[in-house]
Amino acid sequence: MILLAVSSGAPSLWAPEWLPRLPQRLVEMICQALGAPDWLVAIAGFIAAAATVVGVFLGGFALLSLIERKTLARIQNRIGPNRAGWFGILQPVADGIKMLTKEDIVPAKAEWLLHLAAPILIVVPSILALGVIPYGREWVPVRLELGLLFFFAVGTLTELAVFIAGWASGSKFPMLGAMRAISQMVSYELPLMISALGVIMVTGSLSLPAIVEHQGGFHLGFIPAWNLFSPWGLSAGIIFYIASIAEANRCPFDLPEGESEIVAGHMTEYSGFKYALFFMGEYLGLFAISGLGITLFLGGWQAPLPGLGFVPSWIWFFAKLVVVIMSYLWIRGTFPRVRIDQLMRFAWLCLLPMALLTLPAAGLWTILNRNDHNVLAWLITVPLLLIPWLILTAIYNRRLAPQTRTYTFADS
Amino acid sequence: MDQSSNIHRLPDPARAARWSLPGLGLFKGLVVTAQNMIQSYYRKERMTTVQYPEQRAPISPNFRNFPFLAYDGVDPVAGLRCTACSICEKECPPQCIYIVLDRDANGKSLKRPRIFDIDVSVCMNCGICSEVCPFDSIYMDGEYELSTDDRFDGLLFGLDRLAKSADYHMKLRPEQATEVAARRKAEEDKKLATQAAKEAKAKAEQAKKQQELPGQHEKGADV
Amino acid sequence: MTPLLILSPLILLAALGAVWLARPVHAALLLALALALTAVFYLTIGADFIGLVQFMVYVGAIAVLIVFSLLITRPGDEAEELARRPRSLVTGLACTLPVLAVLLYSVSRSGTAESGAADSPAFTLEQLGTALFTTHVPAVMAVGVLLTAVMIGAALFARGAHASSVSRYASCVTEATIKPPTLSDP
Amino acid sequence: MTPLALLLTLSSLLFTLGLLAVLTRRNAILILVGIELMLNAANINFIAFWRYGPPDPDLTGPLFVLFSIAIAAAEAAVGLAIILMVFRHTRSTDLNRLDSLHG
Repeated sequence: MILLAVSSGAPSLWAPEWLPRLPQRLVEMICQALGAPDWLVAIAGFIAAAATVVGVFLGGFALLSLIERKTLARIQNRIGPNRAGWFGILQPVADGIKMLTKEDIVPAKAEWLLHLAAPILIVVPSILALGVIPYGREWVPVRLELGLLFFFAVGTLTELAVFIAGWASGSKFPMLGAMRAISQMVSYELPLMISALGVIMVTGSLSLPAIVEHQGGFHLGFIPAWNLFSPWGLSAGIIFYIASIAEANRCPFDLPEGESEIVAGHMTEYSGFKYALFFMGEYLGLFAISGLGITLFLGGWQAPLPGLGFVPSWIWFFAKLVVVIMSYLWIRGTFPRVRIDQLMRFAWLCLLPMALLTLPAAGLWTILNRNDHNVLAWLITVPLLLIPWLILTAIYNRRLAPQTRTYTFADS
Repeated sequence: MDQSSNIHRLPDPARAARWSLPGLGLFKGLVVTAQNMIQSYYRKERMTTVQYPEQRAPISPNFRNFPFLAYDGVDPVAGLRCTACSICEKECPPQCIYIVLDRDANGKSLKRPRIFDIDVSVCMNCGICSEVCPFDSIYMDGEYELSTDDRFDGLLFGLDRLAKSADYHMKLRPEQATEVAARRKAEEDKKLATQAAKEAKAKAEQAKKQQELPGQHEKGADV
Repeated sequence: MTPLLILSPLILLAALGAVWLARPVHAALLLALALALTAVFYLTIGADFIGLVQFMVYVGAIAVLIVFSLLITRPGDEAEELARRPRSLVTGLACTLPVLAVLLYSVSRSGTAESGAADSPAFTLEQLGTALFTTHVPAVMAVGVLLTAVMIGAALFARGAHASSVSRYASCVTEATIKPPTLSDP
Repeated sequence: MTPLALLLTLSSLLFTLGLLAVLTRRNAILILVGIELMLNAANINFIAFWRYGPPDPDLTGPLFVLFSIAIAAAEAAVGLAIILMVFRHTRSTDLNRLDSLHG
């Protein structure tokens, strides 16, 4: 397979590519016109850039909360919210007003400081993580050399925040939910990170913009050179996708907040604005982890077909984001919640070994491709990943297959 | 041995799952939900919900809510079937029915209720009153929009709210109402027939007595 | 220097809380705070990679592990802990103050020997990786072996416990099993 | 006071606090907290000498911290696993109750 490096158009400087950075430029220009010192201009511009990202994703959060309800309703042959505004478009506003006007309850046995800190600690890492993702060719809020490491490092804070939420509420259901959440997050963080390691090995950098740029170009002129379209990348991408569902606490891995079992998990004792913060943190985390998945495996802002370079790159990113988020909704509408032992066994005995296998595959892929043994790379890595996967699924089908039902009285 | 044949057996899931293509079941589920989602936009019969205040789903004939009192004809007072016999009042488990018999000035029963109250905040929709009523008077209603902001008087239904015409019953639950109407008609006819027969008999006897003892006319007719 | 002056009292306060507070969960959370602040400090002086790794491992893994095992185990009696604190504090201080004195003495002697490298350049990831996999390969392999051994060891601990609890459960079940009543002919 | 001296003082104090925790706490998990504090103090020393000490082109300081963090993670995992095993036996994490030889 020959990598035909078809450049996806020269860096276009026309307006749409710069649109997301317009607020920053405007603020900087205004500050300069007012005669502010350079450091102030820089800070103001930075705040404007951060506000752009936060604004975009808060809008996305509001929209997603509506779209999720509409989509789930359609999947269940219902209509969904359609009363507030045209096609229910004002439903998020109504929800927000409802949330904000609710009484803020702190249980008598709660520790008020930690109880207050938990929702904030949930939201902050998600926003921090959103800051390092490259949304477009020109639109990278913070260019960090260690972007991926930063993403995972702040992501770990969520676990502690969930624990604080569960423990500080001073009640049983939050505690149980927090224990479930922590064990689930710790288990799924491992395959998540390890499947991302393969990308780092191939790219040779922890910088997210560099990872996206490395996925530019097309195989055979039309297959985009995304990491997903390689044996190790497909394997790692699937593992990353499953683990990211679990990290985002979404169905079918939404045990920490399983409504039918433990009320709302660690959020049980929260109400009003704090509950809304949890909700927001969860959705922002979903955006962040899908954005990272797109960056790592789906080529970030790269166009999916050659000749589409004239479309602003950030539109591609958000189109991919919409597709990934819709797939989450689809899965949520389809699958029932798994049991806790199934969840753990799946993480440690299936996802983790497969994630570890992607590392040698990615290494071999890099070495062989560097020496132009492209066909050999396919021939080696595909069986390397496929055979263990088939063995694992065979074992799983045997071990997890439902038992043949025996009837105590009827069969005797 | 024969018992096992009564059990409806599904295909053995263990054997089915053992060598299936990995992930095939998940894929099938995804296809089902995708079909649901797409078809819900163009196949109206899929949608089970209605836009409630504007549209209403037709209620089933078996739907039973709080009781009402049936009356014949057009006048809810004169046509009321209820005779204030108080059987329903006594049978009502939560004792939500309150009946006062109407009497004339002499204290003689008029065989109709002066007060018939049902406290629907107490009523539990069991339908026992309807089952025990010997006069085909009390039936379970189909009305469900009963919310009110007055939880005392607004939930205490008097005769004015309870009395509903037999036509309403026919509309609400045609099968039952037809049967009741037929039975009542038969009973009415029978009663009329008996009365006619009685009258004819009485007339005949009278004529006979008149022939025998012309002077005892008044006495014989009185019996 | 400024971040150091701001951060070091905070780190010390958090560490003091971790040592002092009677409620175990508070102590563990303050430990996490102290370690996170240390990570922030690493970030401010240019050791980005170390700071992020410190954050990820200490806050994301170790603090969570400690907190989680605090949840699983029964917390001790706080009142008892507080009651015996003066006595244990005297013993503890008697042992630690000499250590502190020695440390501070050696610091006062060595702290003056600074080579004035006020802005030593931050290392790149490539430098670190090269150093790690050329001169320090044996150490990397040793750590790898250690981590593997730890993983297997922890798994064995967990597995052993699981097996024993399962067998205990199974014995309970067999003791309590009710024999199905025999179907008698009518 | 130079940054190096300040950092060394900080790490000495942290080390002493960790030692104090190890000596005065009875809960085994909190003793582990003290050990983590001591390890962290040592790490601060390494970073301080790398940053403010003599030039260090081989990056020995950061590398040592990296290894130290890895070992701290391993130590915490094994330590907590042992503590949990002990807890399973004695229903307590109080180290003062671990003075009998029969489990």
